[in-house]
Amino acid sequence: MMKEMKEEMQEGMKEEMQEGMKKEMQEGMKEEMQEGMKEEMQEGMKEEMQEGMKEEMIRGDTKGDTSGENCNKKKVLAIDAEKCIGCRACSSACPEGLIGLSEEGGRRNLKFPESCSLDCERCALTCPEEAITFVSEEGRSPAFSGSRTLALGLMACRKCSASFATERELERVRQAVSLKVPLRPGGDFWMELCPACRQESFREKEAGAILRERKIKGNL
Amino acid sequence: MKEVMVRPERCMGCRSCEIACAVEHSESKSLFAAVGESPSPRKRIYIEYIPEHAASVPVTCRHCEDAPCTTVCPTGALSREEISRKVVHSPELCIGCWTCSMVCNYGVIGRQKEARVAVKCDLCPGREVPACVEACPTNALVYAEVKDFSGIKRAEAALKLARGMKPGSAL
Amino acid sequence: MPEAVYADLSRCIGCRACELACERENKSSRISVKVLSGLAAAPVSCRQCEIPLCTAPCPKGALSCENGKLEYEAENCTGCGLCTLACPFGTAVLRAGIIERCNLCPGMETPACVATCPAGALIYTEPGSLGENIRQRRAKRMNRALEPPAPAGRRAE
Amino acid sequence: MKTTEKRTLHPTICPYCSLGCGFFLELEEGKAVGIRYMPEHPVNEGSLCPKGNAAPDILNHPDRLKYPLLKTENGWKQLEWEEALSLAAEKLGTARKENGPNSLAFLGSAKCSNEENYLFQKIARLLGTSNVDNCARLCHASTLIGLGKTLGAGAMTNPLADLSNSDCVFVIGSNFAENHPAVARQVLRAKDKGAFVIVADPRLTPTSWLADLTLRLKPGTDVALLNGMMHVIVNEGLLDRNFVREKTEGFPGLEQALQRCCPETASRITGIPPSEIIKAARAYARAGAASIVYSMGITQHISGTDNVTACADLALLCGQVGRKGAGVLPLRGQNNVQGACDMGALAEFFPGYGKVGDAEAAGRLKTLWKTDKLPEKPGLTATEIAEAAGKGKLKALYVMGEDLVNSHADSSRVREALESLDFLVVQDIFMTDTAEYADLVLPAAAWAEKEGSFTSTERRVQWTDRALSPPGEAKPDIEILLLLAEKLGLGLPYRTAGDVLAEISGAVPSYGGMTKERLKKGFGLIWPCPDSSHPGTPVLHVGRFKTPDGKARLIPVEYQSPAEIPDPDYPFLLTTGRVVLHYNAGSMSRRSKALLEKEPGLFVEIHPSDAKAMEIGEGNRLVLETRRGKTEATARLTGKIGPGVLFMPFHFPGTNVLTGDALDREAKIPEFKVSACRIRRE
Repeated sequence: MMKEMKEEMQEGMKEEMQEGMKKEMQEGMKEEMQEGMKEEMQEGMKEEMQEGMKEEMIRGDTKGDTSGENCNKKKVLAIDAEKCIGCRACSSACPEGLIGLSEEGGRRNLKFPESCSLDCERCALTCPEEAITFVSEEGRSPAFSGSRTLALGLMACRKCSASFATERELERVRQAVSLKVPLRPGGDFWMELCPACRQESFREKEAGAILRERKIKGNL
Repeated sequence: MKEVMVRPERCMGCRSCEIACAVEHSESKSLFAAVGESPSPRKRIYIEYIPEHAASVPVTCRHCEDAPCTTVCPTGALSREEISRKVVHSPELCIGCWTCSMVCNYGVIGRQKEARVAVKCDLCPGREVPACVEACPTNALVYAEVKDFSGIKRAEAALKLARGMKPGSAL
Repeated sequence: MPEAVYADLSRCIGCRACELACERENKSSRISVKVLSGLAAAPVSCRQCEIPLCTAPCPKGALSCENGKLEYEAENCTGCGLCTLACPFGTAVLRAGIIERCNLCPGMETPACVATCPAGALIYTEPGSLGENIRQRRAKRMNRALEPPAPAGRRAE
Repeated sequence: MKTTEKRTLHPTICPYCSLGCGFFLELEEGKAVGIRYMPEHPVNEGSLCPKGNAAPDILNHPDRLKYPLLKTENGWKQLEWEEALSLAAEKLGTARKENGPNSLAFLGSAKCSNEENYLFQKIARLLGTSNVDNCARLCHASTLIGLGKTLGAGAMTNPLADLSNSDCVFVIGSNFAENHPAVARQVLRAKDKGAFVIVADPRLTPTSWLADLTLRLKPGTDVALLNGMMHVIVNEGLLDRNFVREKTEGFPGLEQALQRCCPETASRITGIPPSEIIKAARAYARAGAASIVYSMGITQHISGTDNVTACADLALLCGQVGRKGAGVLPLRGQNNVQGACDMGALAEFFPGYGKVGDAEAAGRLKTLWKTDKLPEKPGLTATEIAEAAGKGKLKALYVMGEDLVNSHADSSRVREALESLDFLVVQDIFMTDTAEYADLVLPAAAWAEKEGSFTSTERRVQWTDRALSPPGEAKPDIEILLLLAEKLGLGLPYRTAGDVLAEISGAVPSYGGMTKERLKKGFGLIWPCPDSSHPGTPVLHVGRFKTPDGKARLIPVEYQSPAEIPDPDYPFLLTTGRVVLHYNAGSMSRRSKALLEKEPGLFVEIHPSDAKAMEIGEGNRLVLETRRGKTEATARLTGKIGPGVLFMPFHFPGTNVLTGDALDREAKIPEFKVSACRIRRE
């Protein structure tokens, strides 16, 4: 399951990456994007495809801000795809909303910028899994190479079929909860339900208890 | 399964069952030592006094079939034992959400303050007859299968009829 | 003494006054009531669990539990929403990066939903006393069943 | 939202239903910002239903009327008060001069205070017409008449809190769990003490959830059920013979009439099994103290007065009146519908229920009002006013706080009637559908923006102070009326609501001991309170009834079928009622975002078996049609109602396009509860 997912993820990323690259090429090179770098990236990409992804490094223009001092402070985001559970904390933490979120086709997509010129590092600080690190541009290893998007598999609610959390999030929650209370079969039925359906399932069970006591006749 | 059956007309409200229950569920199982124990022993049977009728009624877990408390328990702390058909509570699974207490139609799920978990009747595992039944001086509590209990009630009713008494009155 | 908003389910008339009251006090409602197939209604809100599972996955300790009292520090909250997934009742909601759940209306003697409940179905109490009313009712019903059927004519006053 | 130093609390009474629940309005810089509860209030004990919780929404609403408006060819034109009132006075004056005083009509408001309604009817009667009425005509006119002729007073006999002392609560035609939710807490309290609750209603409602016995009768067959129960009680000797002998008259007639009403007959008409009718009769009659709670399910029928009479008969037969926990409790509609009636905003009654036409009653009023002429004949009732307007008999109509387009039956005809008027003034807080027809719209103050007294359904008269100012140039109704009276040259000598109340205590005997100071203390006074040392009378009819000889009347009534019964053309029986989240014509509740979000539009309840036969699914748009009009609604499939029956709430425009205008012959209340109807998918 996990393996399949990863493969799919890689597929998705490759596409994304290539598309992104193409676009950039068409647009013409950005000032700071040197020939060498481009080559490096393409090579890195190739390498990655062969090896399987370990770390992604994403690089791109940050809102086209290329001039002045910001440029010098530009840092590169390194995302640990193994660690990321897709919880969205980074996305809500980023003051500029640079980390994109979308859900489709049973996947939650997190779109990271390649680099960031803000000096807050809130995304890294907030990440519960410590999946985000910053490296300076100079220190960037050639192995780092960019994809923009992580796609994580979503769980569908057993009742309403709406996607409500990533598989990794739920796995993480299950682990944490088990430390408080051992979850036995039947004692985790709510894990497969979205929060709204959890409320509904308790409502139904509770109402069921009083219905037996209720003396209403009628074919409801 | 055998259950604690109640004959409320016989209850005189002495609360011996409550004390026996608490003692049975104490560490020491002795009345004098139990008083000082921590966590303090909790009773699982309740004598309800009805002032309007100056009557007392013992209320205890009915170990319902398809018990609401087991359906709502989110962690499976409350469950029905397949063989004995008892509704049992595992404190290590209890998160203290008290949903069981809300849905219990008898109000017999209590709270162990120190451990912050639910407590309910377990029919005294290891005893042949639950402590409350043994302690009841008027036999208002009977430990019996439902069908046997009906037999007891029938015999009683026949006796009352023979003596010209009202069906609901105490013998 | 840990306390929470519980319901005497047999009393709920499904009027949703609690939702309105909560909405007014807290901008959005943290309690929800629905009528099920026209025969019963039940309110669902945070149960203030003694061992709150919502705190379990919290990465920065924004949600914590001390002596049965659940605390939430918004400044430590990463907005990751894992708590909403760990709550069996689905009553913790992530809205605009903040966790919204019943906080028992701090500053009010009785939470708004309890104060407003016209049927007296919502109760703000210590959980150990939850069964008291139900037991009394049950005992009365059993006692009444013992009474021999009244003879024809007015019952003595 | 916490109460901070900037915020002040202001005690007030809920403006929605008739229970008179108290709460505190939270104010900041002259704006209503929230609510605090009032646990010490004897009626609601702090609780509030959803509407009460949403009450402040009315005060700050952007739709509030802020200026007098005149209808012109180019739309509404803003007027100065001076101009507006002169115009109103002139038009009313002209119509009176040219066509006589009876070409004028006045519709008072059960939402306005006692003082305002008193003034309103006084202005009408000083102008020489008794064409003054209020919306009680549409909800509990049958209670006034029915309880008036049996018990001697058309009001609730016991206070609400007394319900908790009943051993048996018989609820018929009332869904109090939705319409008067705070009553549920008293009934539940009675249940906790072991009371037996019977609910008779065609629908299964949240009120039925509280029942130990539910009787699902066919709409409009209440008399048959009540007669059936009384038959059992008389036959089995369960009646209170001493009570009947000593305190009532007319038993032989009733006994004879009941002979024909055996439970089997009742069962055929009502659809309830005979065994259940017998069970209900026994439970009610044997109870130590039993109460009857009823509401519009009883009153809004062509047999409304008969229904009420039958309820009273049942209570009298079993001696279940005039004691703690034993009474007849009509739950009324609007927050001051009891008061508006007490004040004589009724076509056939002067203030204090002196009959129009009764020389003695008129004489007393003439002395008090220092006038030598008062109308001698009863005027047109609310329903007749609309009819007369349609026929061109009325020239000018003054409407104070009433949306008759949505609240009256057969609203298409009401619309036509309003159009045919020469002059229509509407005084309201919002631009209602009725106000759209007006020539002149006067902006009024809402409940917390003015002072005055309100009488709740349990006869509790409570005073509210002004908490904040009305928006724009809107004025309290009382100020508007006083200014108008001045323009009309009536010269009424009051400055404040307190002055008016002082006159009321002279005009209405049961308000004799009420002053502003006394009403403000504690939680008001319960009438009758005849003098300044009287503590009020929570329980009516203790010892003697309010009839001349002190005895109640047992009056036999016979079942009559509704005016319109389903036939092959119109095969469904449509009944109407209320839902918990909205209120009456909806001009207030539909403007609360929180309420509207939860119940956004008009729906119709249909039984799943009917829906299946007609291939109707949940949420389908349906067209409903009666002999009077058609409307659209969303289908809701539910077994809450029986097959062949449809239910619609009347809070949205549309419902009353369908309802019939057949009237109860005595109370003139329309039969809102039964119409023959057909449906199709859109």
